[in-house]
Amino acid sequence: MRARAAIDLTVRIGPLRLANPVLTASGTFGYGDEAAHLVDPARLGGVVTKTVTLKPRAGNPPQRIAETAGGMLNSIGLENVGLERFRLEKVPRLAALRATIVASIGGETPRELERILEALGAEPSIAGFEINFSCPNVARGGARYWAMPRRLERTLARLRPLTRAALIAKLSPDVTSIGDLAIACEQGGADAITAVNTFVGMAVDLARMRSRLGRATGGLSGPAIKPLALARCAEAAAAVGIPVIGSGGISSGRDALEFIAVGAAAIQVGTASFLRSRAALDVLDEMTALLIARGVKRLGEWRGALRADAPPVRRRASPRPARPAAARRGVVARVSSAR
Amino acid sequence: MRARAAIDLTVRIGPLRLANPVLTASGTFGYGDEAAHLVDPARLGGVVTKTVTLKPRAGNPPQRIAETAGGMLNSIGLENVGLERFRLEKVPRLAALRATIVASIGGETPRELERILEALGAEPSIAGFEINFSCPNVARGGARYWAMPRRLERTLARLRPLTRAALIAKLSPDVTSIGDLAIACEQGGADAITAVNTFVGMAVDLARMRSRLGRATGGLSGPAIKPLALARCAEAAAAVGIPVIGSGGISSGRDALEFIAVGAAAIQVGTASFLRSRAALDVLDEMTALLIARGVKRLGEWRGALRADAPPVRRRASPRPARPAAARRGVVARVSSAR
Amino acid sequence: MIASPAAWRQVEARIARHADYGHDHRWLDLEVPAQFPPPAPGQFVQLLLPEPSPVLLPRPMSVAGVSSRRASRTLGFLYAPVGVGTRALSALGRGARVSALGPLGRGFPLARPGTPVLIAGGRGVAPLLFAADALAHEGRRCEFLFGARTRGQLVGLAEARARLSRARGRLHLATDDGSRGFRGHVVDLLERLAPRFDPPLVLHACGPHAMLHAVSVWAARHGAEAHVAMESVMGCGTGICRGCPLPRSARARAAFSSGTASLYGNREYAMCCTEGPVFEAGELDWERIE
Amino acid sequence: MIASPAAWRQVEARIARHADYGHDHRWLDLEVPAQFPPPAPGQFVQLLLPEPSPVLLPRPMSVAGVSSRRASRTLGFLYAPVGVGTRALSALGRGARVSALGPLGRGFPLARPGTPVLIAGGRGVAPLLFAADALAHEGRRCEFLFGARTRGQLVGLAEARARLSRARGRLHLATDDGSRGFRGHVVDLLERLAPRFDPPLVLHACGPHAMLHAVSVWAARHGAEAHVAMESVMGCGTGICRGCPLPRSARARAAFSSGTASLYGNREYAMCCTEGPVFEAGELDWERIE
Ligand SMILES: Cc1cc2nc3c(=O)[nH]c(=O)nc-3n(C[C@H](O)[C@H](O)[C@H](O)COP(=O)(O)OP(=O)(O)OC[C@H]3O[C@@H](n4cnc5c(N)ncnc54)[C@H](O)[C@@H]3O)c2cc1C
Ligand SMILES: Cc1cc2nc3c(=O)[nH]c(=O)nc-3n(C[C@H](O)[C@H](O)[C@H](O)COP(=O)(O)OP(=O)(O)OC[C@H]3O[C@@H](n4cnc5c(N)ncnc54)[C@H](O)[C@@H]3O)c2cc1C
Ligand SMILES: Cc1cc2nc3c(=O)[nH]c(=O)nc-3n(C[C@H](O)[C@H](O)[C@H](O)COP(=O)(O)O)c2cc1C
Ligand SMILES: Cc1cc2nc3c(=O)[nH]c(=O)nc-3n(C[C@H](O)[C@H](O)[C@H](O)COP(=O)(O)O)c2cc1C
Ligand code: FES
Ligand code: FES
Repeated sequence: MRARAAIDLTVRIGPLRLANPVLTASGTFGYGDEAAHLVDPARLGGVVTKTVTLKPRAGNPPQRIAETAGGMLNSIGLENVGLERFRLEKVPRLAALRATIVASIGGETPRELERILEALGAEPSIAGFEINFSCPNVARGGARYWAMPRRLERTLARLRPLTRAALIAKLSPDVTSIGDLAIACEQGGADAITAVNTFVGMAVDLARMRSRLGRATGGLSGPAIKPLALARCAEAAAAVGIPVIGSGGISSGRDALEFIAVGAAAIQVGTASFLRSRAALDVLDEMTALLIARGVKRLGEWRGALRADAPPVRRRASPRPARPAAARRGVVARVSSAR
Repeated sequence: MRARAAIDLTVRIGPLRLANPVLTASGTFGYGDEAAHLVDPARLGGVVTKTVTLKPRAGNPPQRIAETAGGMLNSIGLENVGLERFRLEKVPRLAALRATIVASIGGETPRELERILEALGAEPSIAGFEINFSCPNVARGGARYWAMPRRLERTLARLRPLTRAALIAKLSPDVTSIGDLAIACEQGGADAITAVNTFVGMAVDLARMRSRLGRATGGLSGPAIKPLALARCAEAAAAVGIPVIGSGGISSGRDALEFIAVGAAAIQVGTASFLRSRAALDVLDEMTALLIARGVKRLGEWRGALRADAPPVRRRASPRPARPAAARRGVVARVSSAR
Repeated sequence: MIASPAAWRQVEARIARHADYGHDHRWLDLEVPAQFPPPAPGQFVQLLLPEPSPVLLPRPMSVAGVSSRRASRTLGFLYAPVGVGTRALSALGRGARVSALGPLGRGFPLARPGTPVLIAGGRGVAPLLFAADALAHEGRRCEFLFGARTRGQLVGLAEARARLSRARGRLHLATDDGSRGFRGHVVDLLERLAPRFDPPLVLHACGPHAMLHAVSVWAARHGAEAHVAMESVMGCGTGICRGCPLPRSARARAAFSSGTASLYGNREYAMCCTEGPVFEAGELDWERIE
Repeated sequence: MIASPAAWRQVEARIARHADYGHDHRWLDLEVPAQFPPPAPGQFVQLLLPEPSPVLLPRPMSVAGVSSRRASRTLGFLYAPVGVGTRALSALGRGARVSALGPLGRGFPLARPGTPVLIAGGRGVAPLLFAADALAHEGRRCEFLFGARTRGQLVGLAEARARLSRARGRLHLATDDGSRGFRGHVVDLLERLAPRFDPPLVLHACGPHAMLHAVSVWAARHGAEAHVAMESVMGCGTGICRGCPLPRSARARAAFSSGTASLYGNREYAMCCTEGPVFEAGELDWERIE
């Protein structure tokens, strides 16, 4: 605790001010209270709750998990209690955590998302909404459906008036240009981007000659995807002026610093919490100690600080001023043409 | 050898007939002769040579390799001897191998590819050309440039008349819909698709605060990407009538069978050859033994045989008849809407 | 027997003993700090291998015995090295450290009134040895049916016999090939012995899926209560990831109360890690479980 | 000394000895079948850990000694467990198997006429011990300069002394802090000793990059020949993956012949694994190497 006094770790996400850049990733930390006896959610930058949908969802048939080299496939299928129960039962408990709560919400159509925000948008205990535009495990309203810049932009423009809380768009990595989608979200009014959700993957059970999951495909998370998530996070951060929250394979303070070095404003700890309940806190503590050891006084000094002599990652001042979209597109073009 | 007599492993790729479905992946087996004292290339289904470009390329600055969890990033940057030297020096040696040679070719523009095929298209020792539409490590003419269905279709249509050898389009996984790109290639006249090349990734050297590679990004290969490659291979195979050649993290006979079960007609062994020089032969032998143990008489029985009760992967007869493009699009739509 | 979900801890455990247990099985004694809550029979622990590890996720293991001293507790496990993770575990020597998360899930409801009949198949014997210990501790004796394909697969039979005699449990053996005890399936043995046991019978079973299914059918037919320890591939082990669903029976779906804590599952699926791993057999849809 | 590229083999090697070697270093003896061609000093082997392994790629290691018997050969390695792979290697015991690919690359051109001056920094001593053995075998003696920051970092000094006395090499020590031998850098020691050595001098060096750079500068200034053992992150180790480039000097670029086998690199870059790891110092662009 004393250590952290020596450094300013705060992060701004639209109207939100996070005490530090370490959040839990949606679907990997429940509704914040399940592991609260081991991880005080109030010490974290924020808790992103399991994606909630308009109606309750029972989730996909078993198996829902298959381990692969350095990663895990999941096919949970957005099992959740649904909006009503979330509001009546979970929200009061979230309030009691005294933590910064970001509610993840999902929908099969823009209208469904609107209805959720109409119900929750003014909840004082919810500091922000992360919109799950990127679930690989649902038949409708999943990552493929939302991988269209115009759809994202229009949807966010409809959601924007419904809440004063932060609006965060969580994107899928399974797209040709995450920069283009991030720009669309920014133009639609998102306060931040989360990059990235899981990658679509498959695993085969040769003995039974079928998928090792109850569905044909699942979403890959964990250390295996870290290098991929890092590249997509860097691309998104280079494309937009709003903050980007990194997600994908982060399990140590060093991992967190890598994401922040390539431009992330904050990061999320996901699968790592299944291995070590305290993973998010450990990431925070290790990250803080490393920053202090390097004499960093403000997290902003680290953000985007990756040396520019290895083109094309640009050194960048932080916090960045909002730039006109055209200028930003120029940046994207540079980054992508260099791939 | 005797074992293989008991089973028909042949695969048709356009005008080509491969003795078996195991090829080496471009860039991981040189020009076929480097390891010939340990791996007789003639025993393999084919050897795909290192991508050759119009001009020689020195490749990217060091470091070019960074290991990550279950995978490796490379930033080779298409180092190669260039068309002239390839034709004068490598082609005669390739001929001497008595193997099925697929020459990988790359270009920054359609015109460059044309010029290469004009020079090599009639070489009797080259049985096929794999067009690298998917290198993540070059500033121009890389994966991002080629991730456009119309550009692919038109380019292939220009290349098609230049050779009677098989034309194989190698695609990047870093796209929103590999099915759409595969369809474009098929319509442009490709005889097959290779799915997939490496995934764009990054790794950070925190001590020096810069990329662990000489460039900002590299391409991820190895076991870490297997589940992702498998999903993309399945999607491509469901989208087109031409054969799909699977690539990505294959290092055992079981891996090969997984790719073939989801619809691949053949597979490539890449990174695994860096670990075990004989990897491709070992994959072939293990795969063959497993098929025989299961009483399979023809490789075609296995292809696409993944059980259909885990939707949305379809059971499919093999070899599949060419279907009109419209019908095929229907399939793609089904597969992608189910994601 | 319903553990409070928040009772679990995660600790660094030390390998105090790691020995062969016959027929390719291993016995593992893990020393954990006393702050690790005492597990109940049927509960499990998520074991995470030390870095660098060849696998990512922790592996669930039933507790097969517990002994407590002042500042520490020793948890016993009986396992088969079947895959990458368990084989890597089996290579660790005395003194090595693994992370232990637990105790997890709901154990066997041993307090149910009636004669406890413990039915073990193969390595399923692990949590039932622990259950017999616990019953003995309460001054109750049990009928212990232990079945396997063949004599060699009655894993750790000598040890089981010793522990059961201390626990005053009566051991009944069955092998499919008759190489030891009753010739036939352990559920056939149950069919034969049941009339001699004091009703009502409360069955507690652990073993291969087919055996548990047979136990469940037998119990339904005879109106006996049956509690079965299930398995599922797991992620977190704590109800958070929603990764370990088991389909509920029509009866359980109908009885499902919307007030059930979400940690335990939904109308369609129970979570193996929180609502189980021990289930009342009639709560599950056996046709849809593999 | 240019190994034919096709001379390498891949074999399962057995760990015959694995011992501490002081200052956090380890000595590894690997027994390989006799079909594994005899390595030359400066050549290396790609060591692949057994499955399940926490790392993917093989790790390059210089051969530090060779002894041959009838049906087998023993290769010695001296290494530091610095990361995941080498630490996992260090945990393997006698009898364990690793895959060995080699011998790889070009070794030290020990046949060059002149006085061989071997210059080792820290664990760079490994291939030079082997070089001293080989010179002795040819009836030639060498001057052996061994430097480190401090006494403790003269890795395996006692063993080096013993082997050098057998090889009739003259050992000269340097430590930055003067805790053993000459106080100062090993290249300063070279500067001081060189006038006493029989010209022409042929330097063979292995050690940290800064030391090799200093050796290369010294050699250029004194018109001496210098051969340095370089390192690079590697993939294949055989010239196939093009993953281990070292930038050539302007001189080497100008002299580059387009007839050079492509396995060895191109005008811009040499491949460390095939054209090296031992390079004539003037062939590399030291400003662009880290
Ligand atoms: C609540 C619970 C208690 C258990 N108790 C014991 C015990 O006391 N002793 C014991 O030997 N084993 C027990 N298991 C099974 C044990 O967890 C698996 O054998 C282990 O996870 C396999 O890991 P692996 O890395 O060795 O195998 P992998 O390489 O992961 O897989 C090998 C095979 O095991 C299957 N498998 C993987 N995970 C599980 C799993 N969680 N459950 C069942 N099969 C799985 C895979 O599908 C595959 O067929 C228990 C499982 C659960 C869920
Ligand atoms: C030709 C050659 C000969 C070598 N001979 C020896 C030897 O005799 N004894 C010895 O102790 N080491 C030797 N090395 C270095 C040894 O290969 C590395 O220390 C080893 O690969 C590190 O692997 P790791 O998994 O332990 O470390 P990692 O976890 O992979 O990395 C730890 C650190 O080592 C660095 N590193 C990784 N690979 C290499 C590499 N190939 N070369 C240099 N640094 C690397 C990383 O950048 C990182 O900073 C040699 C390297 C080469 C190229
Ligand atoms: C079991 C599981 C469930 C998940 N559920 C959700 C979810 O409900 N909503 C969401 O936006 N992301 C979900 N994710 C994605 C994670 O939030 C995270 O973005 C992803 O796993 C990558 O990060 P990681 O590698 O650190 O886990 C889930 C991931 C896992 C593994
Ligand atoms: C070092 C290296 C070099 C490669 N060079 C090429 C190349 O020149 N052309 C190409 O099409 N693919 C190239 N690839 C991609 C491989 O052919 C293969 O598609 C990819 O690595 C995925 O398969 P794997 O996981 O089996 O390696 C290269 C891959 C590696 C690792
Ligand atoms: S294993 Fe995570 S919910 Fe059961
Ligand atoms: S390591 Fe592959 S070319 Fe040198």
